[in-house]
Amino acid sequence: MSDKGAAVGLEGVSKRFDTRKDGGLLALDKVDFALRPGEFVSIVGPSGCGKSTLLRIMAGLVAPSTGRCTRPDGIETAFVFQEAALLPWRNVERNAQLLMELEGHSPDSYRPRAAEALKLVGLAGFEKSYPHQLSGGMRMRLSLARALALRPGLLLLDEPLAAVDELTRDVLQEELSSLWRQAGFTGVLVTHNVHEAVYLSNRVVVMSPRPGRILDVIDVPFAFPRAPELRASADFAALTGQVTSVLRAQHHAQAVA
Amino acid sequence: MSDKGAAVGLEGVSKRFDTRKDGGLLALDKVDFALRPGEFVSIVGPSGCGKSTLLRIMAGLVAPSTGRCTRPDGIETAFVFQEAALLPWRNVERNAQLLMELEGHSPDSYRPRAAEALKLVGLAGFEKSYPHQLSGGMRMRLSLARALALRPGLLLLDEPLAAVDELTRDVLQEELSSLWRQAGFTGVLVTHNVHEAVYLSNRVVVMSPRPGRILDVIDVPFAFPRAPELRASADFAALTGQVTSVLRAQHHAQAVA
Amino acid sequence: MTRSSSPALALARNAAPVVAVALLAIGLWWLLSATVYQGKGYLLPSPQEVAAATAENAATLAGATLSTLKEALLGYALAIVVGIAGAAVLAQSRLLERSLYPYAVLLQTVPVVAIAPLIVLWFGYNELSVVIVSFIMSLFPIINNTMLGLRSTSRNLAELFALHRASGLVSFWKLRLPGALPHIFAGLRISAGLSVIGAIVGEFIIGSGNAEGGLGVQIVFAQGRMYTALLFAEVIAATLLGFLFFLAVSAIGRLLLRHWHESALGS
Amino acid sequence: MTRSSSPALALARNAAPVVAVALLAIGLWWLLSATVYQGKGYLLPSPQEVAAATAENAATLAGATLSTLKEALLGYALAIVVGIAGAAVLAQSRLLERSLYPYAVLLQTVPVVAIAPLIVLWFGYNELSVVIVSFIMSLFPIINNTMLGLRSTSRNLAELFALHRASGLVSFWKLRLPGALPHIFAGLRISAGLSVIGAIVGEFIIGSGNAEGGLGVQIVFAQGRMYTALLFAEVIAATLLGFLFFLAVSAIGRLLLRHWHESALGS
Amino acid sequence: ADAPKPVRILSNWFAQPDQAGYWQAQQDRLGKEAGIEISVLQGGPKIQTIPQVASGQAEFGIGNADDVLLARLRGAPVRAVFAHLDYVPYTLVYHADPAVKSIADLQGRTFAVNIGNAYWEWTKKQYRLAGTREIPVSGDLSLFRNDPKMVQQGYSLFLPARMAAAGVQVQQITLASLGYKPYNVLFTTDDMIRKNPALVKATVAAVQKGWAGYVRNPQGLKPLITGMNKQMTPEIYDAANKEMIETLISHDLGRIGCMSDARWSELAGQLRSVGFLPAGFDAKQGYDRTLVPGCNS
Ligand SMILES: Nc1ncnc2c1ncn2[C@@H]1O[C@H](COP(=O)(O)OP(=O)(O)OP(=O)(O)O)[C@@H](O)[C@H]1O
Ligand SMILES: Nc1ncnc2c1ncn2[C@@H]1O[C@H](COP(=O)(O)OP(=O)(O)OP(=O)(O)O)[C@@H](O)[C@H]1O
Ligand SMILES: Cc1ncc(C[n+]2csc(CCO)c2C)c(N)n1
Ligand SMILES: [Mg+2]
Ligand SMILES: [Mg+2]
Repeated sequence: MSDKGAAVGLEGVSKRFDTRKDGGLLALDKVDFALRPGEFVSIVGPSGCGKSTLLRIMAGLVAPSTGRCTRPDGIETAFVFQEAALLPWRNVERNAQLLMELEGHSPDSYRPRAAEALKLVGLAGFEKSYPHQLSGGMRMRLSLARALALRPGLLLLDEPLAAVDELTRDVLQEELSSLWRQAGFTGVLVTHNVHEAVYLSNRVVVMSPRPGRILDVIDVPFAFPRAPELRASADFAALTGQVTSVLRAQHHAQAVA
Repeated sequence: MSDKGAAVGLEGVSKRFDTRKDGGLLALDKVDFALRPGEFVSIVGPSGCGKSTLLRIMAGLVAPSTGRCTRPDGIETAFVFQEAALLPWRNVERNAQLLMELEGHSPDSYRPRAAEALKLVGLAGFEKSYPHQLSGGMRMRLSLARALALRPGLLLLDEPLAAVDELTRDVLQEELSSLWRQAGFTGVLVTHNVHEAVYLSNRVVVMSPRPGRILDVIDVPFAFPRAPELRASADFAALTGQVTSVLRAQHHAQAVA
Repeated sequence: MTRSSSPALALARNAAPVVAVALLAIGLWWLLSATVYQGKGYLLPSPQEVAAATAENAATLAGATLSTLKEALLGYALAIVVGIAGAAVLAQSRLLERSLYPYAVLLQTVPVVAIAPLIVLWFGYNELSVVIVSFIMSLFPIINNTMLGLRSTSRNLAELFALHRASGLVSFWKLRLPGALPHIFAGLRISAGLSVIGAIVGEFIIGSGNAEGGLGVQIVFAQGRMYTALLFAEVIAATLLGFLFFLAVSAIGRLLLRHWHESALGS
Repeated sequence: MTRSSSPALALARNAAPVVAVALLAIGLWWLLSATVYQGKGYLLPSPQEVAAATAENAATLAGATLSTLKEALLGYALAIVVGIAGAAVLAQSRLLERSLYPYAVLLQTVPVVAIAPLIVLWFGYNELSVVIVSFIMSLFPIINNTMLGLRSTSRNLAELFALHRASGLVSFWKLRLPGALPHIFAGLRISAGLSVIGAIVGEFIIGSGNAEGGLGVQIVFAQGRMYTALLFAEVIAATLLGFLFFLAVSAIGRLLLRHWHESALGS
Repeated sequence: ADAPKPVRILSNWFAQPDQAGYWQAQQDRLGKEAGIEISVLQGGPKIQTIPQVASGQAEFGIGNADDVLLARLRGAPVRAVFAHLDYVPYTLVYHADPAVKSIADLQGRTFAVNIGNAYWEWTKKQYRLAGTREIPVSGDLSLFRNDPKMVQQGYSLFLPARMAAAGVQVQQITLASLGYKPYNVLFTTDDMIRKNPALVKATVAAVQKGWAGYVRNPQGLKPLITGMNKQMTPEIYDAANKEMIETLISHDLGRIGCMSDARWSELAGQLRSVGFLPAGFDAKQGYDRTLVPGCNS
């Protein structure tokens, strides 16, 4: 774990959204968690449980209703939103350069880095296309490329691979993991794919249905780099099973309630 | 297989998009396929291979560049787009009613059906929320509920479950399958999840990377209703393995090229 | 993001900055009238003089304002109906749009004063002509913004409606029109003031027949009497009239858009 | 969706419907002037009479058009710069907007005719005052639409920029401004005609010293002599001027938006 | 008996003394016996009475003789039938200045005038004022007050009195003293004269009575006019009456409205001299002097 990665602390974080129902909607309920510098953590949990909201709070985009989020000053953060969030008036290449441009990098440095990132996610050849000319999966990959090209200290990923096929997904997982090992950023990945969560992470956070609480934090002991074959191992299956069973217990509890 | 379901025929369908590159971009290349009335077919293939485009052609939203698509007249079609495509100015409930409204159903009939569909996808309690107040997965589920509530003759689903967690996904798969068995619509599902494709379908269509061609059409022999335990069976694993290997062969071929 | 505890409080908070600037402006005006324009009330009367003139001519002023209000409101209403309906028709097809939209543009580029005799000829020597001038002045911003709005429908949603064989009319009511509302209201805001200006210009052209006449007529009277303080009172009345329309239309827009459009969701 | 083989061809295809309607309109005009208005050229001159008047006064007409073009262009350019910059400043904060935006509205609601003396007093009896009137008339649609555009930035994108600590200026240039362009161009289209009207109204008020003057002055001359055919020629010139601005601004808008915005992507 | 036939007279300005006879005819219903009911419509700053009357918006209009001739040139079939004022009381007003002895001394100043109007083009040419600066006149007088060197066009009936009331000392040179004297007229269309001469005659007779009545008792209209036109304060009204009755209206009350060929032809000559009328233009097509009772005796 490198010292480039940022440490983020969540202390008693709750988030209540104003809605017209009285009391509003409690999306997150007293979340405590400390992200260690350079680690890779995945968050899994049912749809609507507050994962995206939690990432937004970590990024400092949303203030918690109660509790607090501590982040080191001046840390470069990249966020791959659940929706691709591209600039429709920029072509693929210029979209991929955006974050570096915003962070004040020079064209000489950001041009090759953007090109490299595009190649990584399989968008070479589409540099001059506009977002509306891409498929859904291509748009998400562009969004991922844009974040990766920045080489941030903190990378927040909100289901970045949900819209791509399994094979591409496998390839991108490998790329992501190897980038992480090289660059040493702190990574937080929201995913619905428990295998992906376990394969990529130091720890997996399992959240409850709304209002989102942390049910369990599961350490993943496998050393890095991890070989693709790890996924077929019994140990791996045991761990994913553990995550799933925590998820499932709560799910049933809710279904009954 | 019921006679409610529509038959759709694709004959030598190609689609070329105008781009500023000369010749444009060939998205689909001579696709031949006949959808039998009342069957459920899944389409798998790499990101950007033309799956969404193919669905659009089946829906009659886009004309093929060459070849033709034959559809019965007057068939009610519902399309769950890859992006949720909700009306931002309507609340959840009114969004769920939209398609029935458009098809001229009466409020008395569409109100309870929309409510039922919302319950099915786990959005009960959010009737009065607006789309911007939902999570990404909730938006996709709303989009799905909207389509299911219509009880169409042809249901086209573009990665409807990509944004939801695995458990919710399992539940929704069961719901979808049982609806299909009851209502007898013709279903086409684009998915990146091979297990999902096999579990739900009569046949699985595997497509090549761009330009999209049909590599193989794999029959799934298991009888309906299928029990969730089927997924753990060796036969099931063999079939998913077959689909994956067709996908993978082509993927590698491309990676080498 | 916190909610205000009461609507009255919210109103007060919203109005405070405007009122502050207004007081500042009046202060500045007073300062100017007391220094540079000291003794030149015929150029820039002081706020006190304007207030006095308002009080002295309150009845006439009120009557004139009411009469201009009526004309401008009719012209504005007509422009709203014709503008939105016209844009709706034009947006039905590129061909229609290409052939007719340019003429909507031309309509607003014609200097109305120059074609005044024709307007009077066609609509009569009466208030209707004033309404027509107000209508012509306020039409184009509404048409133009509505057309932009109708053409900005998201592609996905348009496809959804096409799939369900929604007729042009249904698409219009359930998709294109609501989606265009933010643009339409921007157009309505622009036209609010123009409709009042149009009514005043119309009164210049038509006069007042045998009636007392609206603000346009009273403005000419005040000018002839070199009663600049009254002139200012009348100009302020006209300005506030336009502003009133603007506020009304903005409030309605916010009400309709508050649930979903970025521009009205609050920062 | 097919591409035209050449830009010239595309232009021809785009222009065809407009030209068709123009011919139709001229035909109708001729018919009217030859029937209902037969012998009433002082009300509605025939196309031939207008053509003759144009030919007879070609030099004056050209000079006047050029002079109005200059004034309107300056007023328009000023309105574009001030309007966009002003909206940008106002959109920086809700407080600023709440305090100042209403005054931008008021500015457009003031009947210019009534405050003309002050304009003349401050800017002199010269072309500058004409430019100022044109500026005042064309300002508000630009401010208003730009503000709507700047406020319609998608929430996701705004968050993305906030995350990367993009300064207000950077967000403005790289996010809010490009996102607002469709709205801004709608405003510019509205103001195109208004700027010409403004210049003409300005000339009505300020004149031209003793030079030949622009179209506003020539319109007054023609009206004074009841030379309706020439008046029509002048009104047509003014209208076409506004239309020219409109076309230019529309073309630029289409060029900038063609890659990405629904309204310009083609149907 | 039939209901009286309505006759509309479109005025060129808000109600004021120079239209007094018409208002008088309306107020006293002077056409009643002849079976007509006269109503006057107030004008305003942008009213163009000639096209409105030519197109039938009113049966009669009030205007200036020079405008009638110019309208004829452009084919508008309007014709003056009654000249209520001997000349349009145009005047040029300037801040009191003993150094100004004649119009030549105003050379080079800024003139607020009806730019392009015949009277101004003629004055410019006649008195070689080409070097002056001209600006369009509007209803606004504040810039004149503010600029001691400005010359302001107005009506001699009102403007000097108004300035005096505001404490501004002015002097004036009337257009009539310079030699430009178009009649102030009532006009109608050729058609009306041809098809309905009785109605025209009745109207002319009624308004002649109106004018006579007004001259006899100028105060009688004061409430009506000052009530309709807020510009017309009682003091201005009184001052205007005096000048009008002394200099602009025939002292022989039976001959009010009469016109002479010589005056029309002089006017046409002046308009020709500035190129407003072509050489062959016959002034006779602009008026019909046979309709006013008492003019040929
Ligand atoms: N409007 C368009 N203009 C140009 N190219 C387009 C357009 N729409 C799609 N394409 C191209 O067509 C190809 C197929 O797109 P499509 O959306 O059908 O892919 P897909 O199989 O659905 O991919 P994904 O799994 O990522 O959603 C892509 O390469 C895309 O870039
Ligand atoms: N702006 C908002 N206003 C009101 N409620 C909101 C808002 N944003 C989110 N919510 C609510 O907060 C809850 C959590 O939303 P969030 O997007 O964090 O879920 P999520 O875990 O990311 O779900 P998914 O997996 O479906 O993306 C949801 O119930 C949602 O309805
Ligand atoms: C018939 C008539 N016309 C104009 C005026 C007022 N006035 C005299 S000169 C002038 C400038 C422009 O006409 C103005 C406004 C009037 N009192 N009566
Ligand atoms: Mg989410
Ligand atoms: Mg797709």
